[in-house]
Amino acid sequence: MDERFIPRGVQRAPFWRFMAWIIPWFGVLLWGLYGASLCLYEGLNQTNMDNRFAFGLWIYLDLTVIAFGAGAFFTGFLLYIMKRRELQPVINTAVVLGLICYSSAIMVLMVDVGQPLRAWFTFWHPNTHSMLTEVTFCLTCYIVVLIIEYAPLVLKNRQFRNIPRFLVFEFELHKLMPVFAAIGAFLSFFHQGSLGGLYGVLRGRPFAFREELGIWPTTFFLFVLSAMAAGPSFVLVITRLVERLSAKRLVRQNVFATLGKISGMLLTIYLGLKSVDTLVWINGTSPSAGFPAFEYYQRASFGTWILFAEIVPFGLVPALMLLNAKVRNHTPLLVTAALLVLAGVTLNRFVLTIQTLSLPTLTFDPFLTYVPSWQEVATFAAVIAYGVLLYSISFRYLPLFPQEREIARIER
Amino acid sequence: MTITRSLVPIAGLATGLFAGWVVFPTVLYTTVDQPVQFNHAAHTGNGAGMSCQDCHALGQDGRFAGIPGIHQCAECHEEPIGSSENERRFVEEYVQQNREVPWLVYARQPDNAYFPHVVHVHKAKLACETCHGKHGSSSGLRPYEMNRISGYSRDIWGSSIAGIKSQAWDGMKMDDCISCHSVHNNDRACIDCHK
Amino acid sequence: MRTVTTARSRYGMVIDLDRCTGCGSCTVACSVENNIPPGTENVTERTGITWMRVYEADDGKSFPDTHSVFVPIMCQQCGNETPCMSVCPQNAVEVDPATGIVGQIPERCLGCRYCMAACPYHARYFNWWDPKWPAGMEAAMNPDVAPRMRGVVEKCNFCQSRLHTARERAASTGRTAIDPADYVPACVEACPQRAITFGDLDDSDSFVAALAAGDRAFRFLSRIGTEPKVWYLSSREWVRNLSDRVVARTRKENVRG
Amino acid sequence: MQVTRRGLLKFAGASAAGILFSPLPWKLLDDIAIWTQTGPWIPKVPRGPLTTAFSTCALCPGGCAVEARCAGGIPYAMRAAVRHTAGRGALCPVGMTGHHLAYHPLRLSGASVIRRTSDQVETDSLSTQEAFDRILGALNTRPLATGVAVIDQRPGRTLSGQFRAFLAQQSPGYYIVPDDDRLRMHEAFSNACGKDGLSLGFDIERTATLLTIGTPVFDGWTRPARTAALLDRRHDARNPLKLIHADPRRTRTSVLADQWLPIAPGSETALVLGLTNIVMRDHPSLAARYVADLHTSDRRGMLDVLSLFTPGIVAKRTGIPVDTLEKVGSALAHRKPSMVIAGGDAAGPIDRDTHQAVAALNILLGSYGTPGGLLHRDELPMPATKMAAISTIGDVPDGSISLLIIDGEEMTCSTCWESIESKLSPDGHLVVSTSPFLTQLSAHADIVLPSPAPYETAAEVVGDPTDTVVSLSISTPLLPRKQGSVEPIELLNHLSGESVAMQELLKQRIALVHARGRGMIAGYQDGSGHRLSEFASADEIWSAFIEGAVWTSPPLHETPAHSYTLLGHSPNIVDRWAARAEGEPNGNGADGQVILLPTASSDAASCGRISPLMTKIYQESEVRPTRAHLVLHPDTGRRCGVDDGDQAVVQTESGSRHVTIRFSASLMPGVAQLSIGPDPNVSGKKSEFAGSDVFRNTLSRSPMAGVTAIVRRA
Repeated sequence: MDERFIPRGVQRAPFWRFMAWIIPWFGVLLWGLYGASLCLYEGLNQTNMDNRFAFGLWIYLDLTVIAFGAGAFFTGFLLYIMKRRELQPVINTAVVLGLICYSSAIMVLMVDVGQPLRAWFTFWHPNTHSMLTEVTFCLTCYIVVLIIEYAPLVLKNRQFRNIPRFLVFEFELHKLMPVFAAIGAFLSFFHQGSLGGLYGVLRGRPFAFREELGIWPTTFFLFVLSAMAAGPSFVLVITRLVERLSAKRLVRQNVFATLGKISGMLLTIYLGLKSVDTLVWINGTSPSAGFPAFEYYQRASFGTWILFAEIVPFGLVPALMLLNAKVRNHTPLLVTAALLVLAGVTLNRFVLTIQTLSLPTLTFDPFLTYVPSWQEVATFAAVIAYGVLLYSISFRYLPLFPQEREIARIER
Repeated sequence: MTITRSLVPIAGLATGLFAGWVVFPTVLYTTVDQPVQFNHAAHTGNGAGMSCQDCHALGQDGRFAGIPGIHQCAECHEEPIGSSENERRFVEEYVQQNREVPWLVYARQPDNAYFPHVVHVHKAKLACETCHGKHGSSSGLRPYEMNRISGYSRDIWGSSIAGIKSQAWDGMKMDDCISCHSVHNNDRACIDCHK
Repeated sequence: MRTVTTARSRYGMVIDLDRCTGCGSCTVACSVENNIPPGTENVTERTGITWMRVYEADDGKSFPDTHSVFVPIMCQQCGNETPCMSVCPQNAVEVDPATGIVGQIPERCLGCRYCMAACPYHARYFNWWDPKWPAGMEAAMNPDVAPRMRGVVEKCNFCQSRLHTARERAASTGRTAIDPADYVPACVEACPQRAITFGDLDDSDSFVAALAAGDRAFRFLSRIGTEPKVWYLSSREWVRNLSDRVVARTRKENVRG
Repeated sequence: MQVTRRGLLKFAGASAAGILFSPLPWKLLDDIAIWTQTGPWIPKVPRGPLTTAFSTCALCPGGCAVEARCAGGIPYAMRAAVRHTAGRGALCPVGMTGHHLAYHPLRLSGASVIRRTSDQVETDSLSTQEAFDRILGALNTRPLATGVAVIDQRPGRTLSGQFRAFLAQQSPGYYIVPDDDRLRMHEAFSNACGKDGLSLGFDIERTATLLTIGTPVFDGWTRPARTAALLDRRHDARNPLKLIHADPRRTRTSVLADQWLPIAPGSETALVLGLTNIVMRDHPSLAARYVADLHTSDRRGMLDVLSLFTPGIVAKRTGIPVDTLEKVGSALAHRKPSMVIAGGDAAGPIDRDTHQAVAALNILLGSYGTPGGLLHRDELPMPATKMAAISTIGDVPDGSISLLIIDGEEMTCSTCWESIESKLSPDGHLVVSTSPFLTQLSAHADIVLPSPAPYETAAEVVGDPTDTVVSLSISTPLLPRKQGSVEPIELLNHLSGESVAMQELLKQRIALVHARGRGMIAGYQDGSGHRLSEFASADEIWSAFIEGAVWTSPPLHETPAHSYTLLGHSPNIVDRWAARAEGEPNGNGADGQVILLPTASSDAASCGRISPLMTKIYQESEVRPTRAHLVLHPDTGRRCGVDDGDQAVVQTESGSRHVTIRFSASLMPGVAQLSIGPDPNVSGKKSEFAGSDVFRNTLSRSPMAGVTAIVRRA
């Protein structure tokens, strides 16, 4: 039915199966859009956020998806700038994932702010001291870069390729790709860092506050590193997931191994720095602000296990696994390790966004908990549905995996 | 043929420019007539010889009284002065019924803007005309132009849709306040002018 | 050419916790003065707007040995590294150089709530709902203060409208400086126990400066280094120890503010 | 020329570019941003000349002087008139928002008939004349041997006198006042002194040792100015005040007192008698002076019963250690002047026997008639003659009322509908309420005649009944009176066929005050005092009153009686007192059982309607508890199987209520505190009048005794 749009030489599921896959996700998207529109129309009273939990599920989601989306800039950086040609087979999928992650983060942010119609004030009256200004500027620029990076991919669609002008345009864009990759890497580097800085600068929240290195708090660098470690893992996990779902080999094993190796190396560096940072914070930063660090971990569900989990099972273990060549060549173990990396980053973002806000500051403050409302969850679900839909459509109609045809030919 | 082809984008451009520069301003503003006509010139200068402060006074505590209440008009206009229809209607509908006239104030800033007349008149020694132009010598009240979206009077934005200021008093946006304050005041803060 | 330089002051407040009875007059007077609308039906202490809020704090002991104190908390008007100001992406928060007042500009605010996460005193409040008064009650709104819209953050600004009024009064009498008696925030005026003192901390003759320099004075979370301009007084040591967490305290469970 | 797709695209692209080079998108962006600031859904502030006006707050009898700031003649903020003698620059949060009540969403817009379904109260409007005629019809055609009654929520006003004069002409006519602690205290003292019609005030400003038995002195019990004076007295260099508060409940007064005696629920009589015992034992001179020398007629009986209240027994009963009791007793005996005050809580009065014991202890301590103790108040003259006797609802025979008028909003929760219901005639009755709003009592009426809201009419303020100084002032109207409101005097005129104006009656009373010549008139702005003789006529005083002046009269120096009956004349009081030596079972939380204690702020917010803005302290912060929160000790809560923040049901023999659990380790184990005050959260909703009364029929007991309740998770 839609064969004429499907890239040549690849097998795709019959149209009805594709629809059966798409429609439920589309339903989730609609439900989520309803929830989000309630928040826009009725106001943020539709959420369970409050004056103490000013940030909730959405900010947590933003920080996490943007960390995952780091695969896009980092793969581009490695491929175009560091000339790691072996990553060529996943660059397209990385770009799509990046676009999904970043665009959904921006969409959620638009629901999250109280006055979206005034959001452009940040560009008009920017406060250059604010990490959020940095994030906003970089995000906006980077989403443009991602669209530019995504455009040639769209133009590679079978039907578009019939238009000669598009072909020329795509070719020209391709020549420029290293430039965009460089810009993207630069922007991403900054906003990944600024997202970390977002909490690291909170002097009033000693749980999150960190000493400055240069003009940035240490979390700036830790976020960049952890995002760079998570990005390849995310690309790996998603590619593997798509392989399983479509029952096809899409890239060669060595690509997975490379992604795993990069992830593992960066995670190791990250862990080292994170440990140093944690020790400095426990023994210096926090007590000097009047907060004995052990107090943070005396609260109900937030014991020291959370710090331990972040560093050992979700840090050290996958790092060691990924540094081992045997593990990297054993797909199930490799995927497990990548999932652990992602879990670690997820946990890290959770700790920084949610735990920071639930911990009391004033001595007579209570410890607070927060459960998102269905509208928040729906918006969250909409983002996932949007991602699945965009990826599914891209996968079906665009040549995401250059190696796919080759592998299919060999296997046949 | 090529000429007609290249005409298409030019026509498009022209349409766009026309829509933006001519249609848009007319659609954006709606005009409302004042409830009654008022002749400033007849009251001031060579007319009745009154000054601005006679009607638009500053109170004891420095608060600007704004537009005078109907009781103040009634001091002279208990009975119609002259025979104009407007005057008769004014006296019958407002003065004699002791009803305030719902004037549409050209210079009215929104609730969140704070403008202390006394500070500008007493401390900065500004004349009324600096901000209000020749309103005091006008012989009638022009229709009030209201922005359909923001609800502001057009006088706040200024007569030019492009926001180009032709006179000091043409347009009183925040930027206009700032341009003067940045010259005369070292310590500026939003809360100086916002309430 | 700059012709006018406003006389600089550093407004501050001193609250005597030994006199506060937790009656809530300050909270209500503040809401009346600043056109804070009544809470909606399902509002809670976590979603409401109370620029001035009275907490009950205790010494952590259990019945019958508990000692409690009422602590009114509003924007502490941080003077150094003002946490909320530095994080606002679009300059909707500023520290007035002439008065030291930390101002929040609702018209500029986009409602990202980053400042609320940044404020350790929880003194910032978000408009979760549209501002709404019961029918007819708009007539009882303060004409000197503009109501805020849904989706923005607001907080105490030491009753800036009263500062405006005081400046007008000064200008009308030809004075350059305002009369301290003309500028008194609503909570200070409303406190039946006269527990709150307000004035210029830089004016060494002011009562507030003398109180802030006294032995009974302390500030909350002073070690964070934000230099708040709101001081608290108590002659009870355990109350003064509430200032910082590092003063070791055994916390009993579920202490509510 | 042919229209092609490409041509159209080009045209559209070019016009888009053209628009970009015009102000349209940019100004639109700007205007939309401004629209978010000035949209029509954001209320506009009022405009108009700014003025100030002086008046008196009439929300409670405290009579604080207020200065209203007005815009265009309409008040927008209230503050205390600083230099005024009444108020002295202090206002409570309720008074600060008194001008909001006129806009209360539950305000009645005209005479209404009330329809009650199982869980709902609805109103149908009818004309004032119709309402008058129906009430007059009920008066004229009432069944034989049934009477007319007026429940006066705020006795002592000129209007109260008119009610009493009207009732005196009916047979029978019952004039009913709330059966509160003031009344019971006066009864107890009258019993002990053998004198009737006593009116006493508490001279707390000069007391050195003040023992309060559940009296919420820091919780709206009196004018804020007097509370401030109490705090000042703490720092008095010469004879500082020591405030000891006995109450099983943790309230603001418990927190702020110098010493909190957390007595077991229901043990207040034991505490008072135990302290009496200690005072008599350790200070025989006191005992001799007041009990022997002054020919106390019942010395023997008193001593016998006191022997049952040894410190050991009392310590066991109250849960207060023996040495603490001894110290309190010693402080009362030595740190003079000392005084014991009981009750005064909005949650209901303390029982009569306890008041008798408190009166005895006060007499023993020499507090009665001494500065710093209980002083005789001057009395306000009443212009009416031949008035019906003052009674309480308990004095009225069952089934004897066929027309009942409930005047005003309830100030305390001491009169509950259950106690009234049985007094209504089974052969038909009509209940009329005159309140601007539907409140707990008026919601039970058949017809409501909404009286004007505060500041809409010249209302009389008779002054704080706990004060030794008597005062009279007028709450000057600041707002236009709402169409459809009816002054109670208009109803009275219609029923009695007279036509007296309230203003004239007020002036008559002022003339009587003027004629007596006692007291001072304090000016409205500076509080400057003027002797009554400086005023030529009542009219002149009236004009001063309208500008916010107040008449005050100091306490009378009457010599105390020579002989007392410490046991009063109440039969079998000795037996009843003796029974109090034994403890009642305490709720220990097992099986979810607790002793439920009612709490309420005693100010005008206790039972009536409050400004919608009061959500700030009832709902948006934790300054005052609402009816929605049940507070208990964590141990108690856990034994009941509930945790902090849980939704739970609290059930007593008279009803149940859904609550949110709040833990507080500062509460006495085994008890649970529940507010009976307003809950803006349910204000005006079905649930407000429906089955909410877990304290029904139990408020006649002391609020400190509490009721047994079961708490379980919802």
